[in-house]
Amino acid sequence: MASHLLTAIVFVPLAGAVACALAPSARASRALALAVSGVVLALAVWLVAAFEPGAGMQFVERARWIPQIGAEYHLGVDGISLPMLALSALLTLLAVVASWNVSERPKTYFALLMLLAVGMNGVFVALDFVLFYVFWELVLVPMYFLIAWWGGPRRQYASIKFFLYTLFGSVFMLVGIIALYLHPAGGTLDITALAGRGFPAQFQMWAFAAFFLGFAVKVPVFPLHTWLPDAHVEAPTAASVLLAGILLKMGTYGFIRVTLPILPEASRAWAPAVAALAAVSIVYGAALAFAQKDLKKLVAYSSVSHMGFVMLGIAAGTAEGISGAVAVMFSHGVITGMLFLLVGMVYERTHTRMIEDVSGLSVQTPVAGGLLAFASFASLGLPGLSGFVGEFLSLLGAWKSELVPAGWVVVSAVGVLLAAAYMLSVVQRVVLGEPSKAVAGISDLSLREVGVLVPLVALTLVVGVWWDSLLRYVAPVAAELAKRAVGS
Amino acid sequence: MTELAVLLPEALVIIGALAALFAERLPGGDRTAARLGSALAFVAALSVAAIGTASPIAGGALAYDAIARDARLAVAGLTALYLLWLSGADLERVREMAAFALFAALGGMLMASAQDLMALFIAIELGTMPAYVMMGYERGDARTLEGSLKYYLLSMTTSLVMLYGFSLLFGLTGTTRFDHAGALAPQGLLGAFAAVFALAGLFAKLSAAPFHFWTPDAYAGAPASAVAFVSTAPKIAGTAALLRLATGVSAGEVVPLFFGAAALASMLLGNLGAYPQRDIRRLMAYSGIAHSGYVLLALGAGSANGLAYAIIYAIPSLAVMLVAAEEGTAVDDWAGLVQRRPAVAWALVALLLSLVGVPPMVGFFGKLAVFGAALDAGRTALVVVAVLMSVVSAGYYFRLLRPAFFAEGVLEAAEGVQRRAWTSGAAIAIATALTLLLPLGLRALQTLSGLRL
Amino acid sequence: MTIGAPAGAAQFMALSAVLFSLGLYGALSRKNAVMVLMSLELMANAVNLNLVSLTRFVDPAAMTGQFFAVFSMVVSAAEIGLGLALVLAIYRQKKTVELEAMEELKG
Amino acid sequence: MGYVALIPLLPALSFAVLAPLPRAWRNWLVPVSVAAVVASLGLSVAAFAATWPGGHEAHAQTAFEAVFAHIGGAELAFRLVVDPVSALMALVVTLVGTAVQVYSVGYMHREERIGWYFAALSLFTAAMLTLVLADNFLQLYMAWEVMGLCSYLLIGFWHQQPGPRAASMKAFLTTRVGDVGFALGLLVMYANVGSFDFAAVLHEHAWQPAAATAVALLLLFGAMGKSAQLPLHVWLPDAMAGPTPASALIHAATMVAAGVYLVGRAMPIFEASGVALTVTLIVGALTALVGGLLAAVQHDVKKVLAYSTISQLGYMFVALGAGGFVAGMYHLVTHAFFKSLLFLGAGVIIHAAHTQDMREMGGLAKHMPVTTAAFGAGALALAGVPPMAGFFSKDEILTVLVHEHQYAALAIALAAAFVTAFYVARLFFRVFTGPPQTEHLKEAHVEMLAPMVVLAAITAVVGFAGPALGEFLGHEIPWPEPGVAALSVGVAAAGLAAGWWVYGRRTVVLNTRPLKERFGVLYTALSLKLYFDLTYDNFVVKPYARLAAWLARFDLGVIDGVVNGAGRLWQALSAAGSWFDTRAVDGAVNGAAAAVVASGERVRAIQVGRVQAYQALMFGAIVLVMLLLVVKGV
Repeated sequence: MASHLLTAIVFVPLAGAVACALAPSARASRALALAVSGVVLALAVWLVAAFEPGAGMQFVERARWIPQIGAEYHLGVDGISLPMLALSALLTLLAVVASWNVSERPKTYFALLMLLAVGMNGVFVALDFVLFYVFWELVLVPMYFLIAWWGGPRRQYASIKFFLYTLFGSVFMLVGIIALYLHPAGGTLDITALAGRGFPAQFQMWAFAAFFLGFAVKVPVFPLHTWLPDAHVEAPTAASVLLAGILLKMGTYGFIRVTLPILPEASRAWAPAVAALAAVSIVYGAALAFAQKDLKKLVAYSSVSHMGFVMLGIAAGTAEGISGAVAVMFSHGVITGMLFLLVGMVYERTHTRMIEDVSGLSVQTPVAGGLLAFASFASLGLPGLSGFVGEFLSLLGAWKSELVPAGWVVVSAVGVLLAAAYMLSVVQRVVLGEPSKAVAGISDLSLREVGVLVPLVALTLVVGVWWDSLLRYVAPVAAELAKRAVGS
Repeated sequence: MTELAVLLPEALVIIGALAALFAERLPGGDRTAARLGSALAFVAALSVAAIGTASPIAGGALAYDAIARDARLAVAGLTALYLLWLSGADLERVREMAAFALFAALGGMLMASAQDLMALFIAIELGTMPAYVMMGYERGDARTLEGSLKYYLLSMTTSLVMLYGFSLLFGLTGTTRFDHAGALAPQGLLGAFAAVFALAGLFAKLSAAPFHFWTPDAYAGAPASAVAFVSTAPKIAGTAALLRLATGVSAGEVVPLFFGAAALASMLLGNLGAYPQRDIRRLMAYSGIAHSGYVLLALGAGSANGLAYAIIYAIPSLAVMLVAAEEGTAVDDWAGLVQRRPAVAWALVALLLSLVGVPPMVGFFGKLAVFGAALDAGRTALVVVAVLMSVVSAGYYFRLLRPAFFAEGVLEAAEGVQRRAWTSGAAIAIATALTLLLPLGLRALQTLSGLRL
Repeated sequence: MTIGAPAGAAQFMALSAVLFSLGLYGALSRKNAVMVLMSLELMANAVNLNLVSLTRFVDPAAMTGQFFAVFSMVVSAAEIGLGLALVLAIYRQKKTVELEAMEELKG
Repeated sequence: MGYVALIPLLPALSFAVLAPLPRAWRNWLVPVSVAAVVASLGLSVAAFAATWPGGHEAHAQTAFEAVFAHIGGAELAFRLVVDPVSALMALVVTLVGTAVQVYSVGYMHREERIGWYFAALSLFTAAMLTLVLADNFLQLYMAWEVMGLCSYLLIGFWHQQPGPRAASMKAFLTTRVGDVGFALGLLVMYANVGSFDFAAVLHEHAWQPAAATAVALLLLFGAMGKSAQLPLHVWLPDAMAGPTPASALIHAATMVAAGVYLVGRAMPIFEASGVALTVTLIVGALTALVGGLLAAVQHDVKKVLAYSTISQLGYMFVALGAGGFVAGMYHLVTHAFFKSLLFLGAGVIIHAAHTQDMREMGGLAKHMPVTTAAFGAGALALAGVPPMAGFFSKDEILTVLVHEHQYAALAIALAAAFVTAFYVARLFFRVFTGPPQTEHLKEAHVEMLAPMVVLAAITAVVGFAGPALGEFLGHEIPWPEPGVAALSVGVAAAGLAAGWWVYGRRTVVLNTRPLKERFGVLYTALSLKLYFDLTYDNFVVKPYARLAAWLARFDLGVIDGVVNGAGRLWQALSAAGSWFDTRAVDGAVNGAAAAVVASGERVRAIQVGRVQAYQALMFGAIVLVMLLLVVKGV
């Protein structure tokens, strides 16, 4: 079993999707989804327990697939994919629980969630480019339907925009993949084997541009980010959680898994530009978050800002920077997940997401208010909570790196201040104060809802205090990447 | 006689066609005729697979290599699928439709193996003439007749241009055989002209721009049930023929230049033209133009991957048109499809995604093959256009999904739901299964070998 | 070229080209569908001329061109028949065979 | 020394216990918080006693160590280390913390959310103790930020009112401006040294002047935010919107002094830079004077104290800037005691008078003798009158300035001292003397008085411990030199006298306007009678008031305005950005989509529906290809 653990983690949800779709009743479908995501999380925990930090690619599975083009069924995890896989398993389970009361087409809904899980888990373990791409695109369809069917008023626009944007990026990634494969120095679709092949610099530059388009749309990096706020605002809560928590990370994961090791020279050459975009994303996202009137849109723009820190760490290419990037990926998934869940829970009660309509949560609903404040402070990077870990390390790595101009690091550091500005304005206007009309009379969180949030709160605290709980997996790989690929 | 054993599939198809045409008193009538044809076409497809590759026959006029094998398999298989659907369709004169489809299939299968100008010409005409009839199937409808006449006139014109090209090729090279690369490569400017004429005719068969004008009008006039067949199986055969002929006439700069220009024009005109369409037939016509552009992209790079792409794209295309034949040809006719026929609606998702080229659907592997071939030939700019246009295509394909899934305020018109024959569901299901499962069996497609290791 | 001298391949090809172009012109300019069909027939005959005449110059023994021309003629006849049937059907519907009356499908 | 780990841990546990509980339980468990801080105090005393004998010669002892991260070859650890400075700071923090918590039991007992208040105080105490016991800059920074959170929570304790809500946000954001500098300082430090540990950064690394200047200035910037130094001081007066005891602990005694502590700890870097020291001196001197001037025109009791705190912190920076680390620390310690005392006294006063405006107060002395005495002790200490602690530490700072020949700074410091004495007198006389304006004045409860008395006693005696403390910290603190002492006392006395002349001399506050309206002629006579007052008013008070008011306006209009204006500008920019995002960035994409649709319509236009047009187009295309072939020449 252990040797097929990854296959199980990826494909158990597929069976779950079929089962959910064919379940005799909505309740059965829901229970199945819960059971399946529970099993996947258990498997993921098993994986984490059995994982040996610093021992490279593990649980590798290989089989022939399409020999004509050399595509293989090739899975494996290392210290960078492991946390993301675990996070994906956790957030999927929480998404199922958070969607407990879905009344419209529940069977389809849970089937789509499970299908989404297949793609998300698959992306983080695929080591063959074709397989990677398959999982990458597989994510689009269920997410499209989740937004387009269970979303807000402008869901049609938002969902198709999401689909087309990401498709736009990914087709360029496909071109990049084919180019690597066709190049004399390449000739394989094995992602790990392509590392350090020494592609000519000129070729790397072009290939990097293709991959950059693919990944940057997903991240999203300014100015390719405009699909994100629309998608988030319209998406149902669970979809927002998974979108922000996992889907965005696929982009940055791609940079770490693909461009850094395979196109090191281009990564170096493009680093100043990437860092500049990262810094602009940070400040720009923060600025726009500050200007938002819709709570969900604010969180969405804050994601643009936070993902900028990931890009900054990746551009730095230092051990600290890459570790920081992965740490932000993880903690942003946890914290933003929390924020979206809370916004959703508040929305269910008040039927508004407008900041001006909601205030005094801490008076009316102390648990919800307190948790929202907690998540806000985690998001603005308060030390002791996980948000700080990655952002600090990213900045540290970027400053240390010779590739990133110091000015961009300073700009990014200012982003930390701006994050405080928009998050505190949320706390000030929504959590604090006298309860507004919409808030008056609403009930506090139920036990189920608290149960959804508690694991995330716990992770935020544990990672924030004991950084190594996350970094012991990440740091060895990051150091290796920094040394071998970027040479700094 | 043993040599002629490779023609067993064609023989089966002829039997089916004749049976449908003449056996008016078959028990079960038209339906039985279509089912018999379907079964025979299916057996034909199986026998193509069983026979595999063989040496050329008829003095070298007909080749039975991998190209022929894959194309014939696909044509026969698609015809079987189409006839299966037809056998349960709520249409009149199904028997005649079945017969014409089988004749067209026969022409297509011969086209796929023809490597002689004469054989090719006859095969093309054998494939095209039944198509005229099918497209003019609704004899009482002025629009159908108009579309059909346009199809006929434009097709004739291009056929004659092609034939004129053939005659020049023959005159310049002294042979009609194109059984190896450059076998029919004429010299000089006149030779280049001849090649252009000859290829233009085949471009028109594929409805590649700028010879695509007949397509939207003819499709929009014809019944969707006819378009379903005419827009798919013959194109596979046309691709195979074009592949052979292009190899045969590979005269200097002509092929890459002409193919590149046509591919570019097709991708742009097809994808952009499809965007504003509200009639599914017309939309699929433009989408077909676009896909022909991708096919030409690969063929122009000298890769057989174009054939694989043509096959891969024909499957979902056929199924989508079958849905249109059942549910209506206006985009809005599909409103509320997910309530009426959820399985069909979800099948459409897979089919349309395959057309977009999203994995894990087979369409993705088709795009992979085409882009790979073109990149390998250094046609990066064309690939970038292709890639951009495939994103555009997602836009209009999703427009088809939108009413099917998200139509607001559609009543659950339970009483209006027709009982469909099991065959209609089965045909769509098989097509969907193929788009989903074909990736697992891709290694069977030998033509998909342009991506070399 | 002197009058009375046996014609060469080029002359035949030129004649064929002229015929083809005339047919093409007709097909492009005639308003009447029947006239267009006749023009197409002219184009077909240009092809046949080519085939038959060029055989003499490239491979007189094999008579490939003649065969080809026979096939071509048969097929053309069938096609024109089909075309006339279509035009007839249209005439029954619209009481006209002017091509201008057939511009309903577009876009 | 393992028990040292308990010093921050106990308050932290108290927070961990209180915070997640429902409100009723939390309120019921308030004693847990008090008990925790008392226990921490006991342990701090023990730690202090254990460190005392060896003094500065004793090695720093690591009481607790936990490595929490390995990055790029460096280990990041959480360590609690006891050396004389940290032992002293821990003692001060727990002492003031205990006093404030005991006081708060009385002060806050009517509050519905008293449990939350104590939880926040506990977290703050834990963070501050973690900060002073840290042996590396990263841990210090992290604790520093957590303190900022607590400060935010406590300022905004009455968050239903808009004032505290706005003030809390302003405080957090303004200090975070400084924190960005601090964080950048850490980045530069790590890039140069590869570690955050005090030992490595301060002692083992040979600093290049340029790098040292960069790090030192960035750290100083952080310290300026936290310690409310010009121009980042604007948040502190607003922070007075929080509960008074919290102000006493956080915004007077401990947190705001963390900046001083940081600069003190990082002294070797500042010394390696040189420039940074000068900057520190300038910042401190300006703040000391401006803070004092502003304090003198405030009417709100707490704001007077807030500006006073700003000014006194400026003093400490002056000491540090002159290289007098121990003098700075000494003033930090004494200031912690007497300023928290003053705040606690202010709390009692506010409770009694039901107002914070000193114009509406008066005559409290008669009814509240204990408070008056304790407050008086604090006031004298602040004014720098011997034998109160403030005199000794201020004198030490002046001595350092004399020794370092910083005469300009000395002059400013003396001017500030004069102003300080003046506003102290103004405050005291306005509040405690004159006619009572409030009825039912009565003395506070014992749990409020006791901490004040204890703090007053410490204020009275701790000054005499100076030399011993100097010995302990490793730098001599001499007894006051007669010359400097005389100067300092003289200035203080002058200030007090001036204050008394203006505010204390009169026993009746005259409201002249009704008189002026009714008896116009008589008014002139009265005004003639008040000729001296008018003279002083016109030639001393008013110009001074105008100057101070102008400064206040400057502060509000320019510096605060810059901050607020930056906020507004930011808001405007954000809105513009939002527009830009929808129109331009998104618009480009939507534009592309529109272009697709438009081109689609173009393509449709080609499809005219006429067969012969199609044929013409096709042949046109063929002819084009033929022409191309001709041109290219096959």
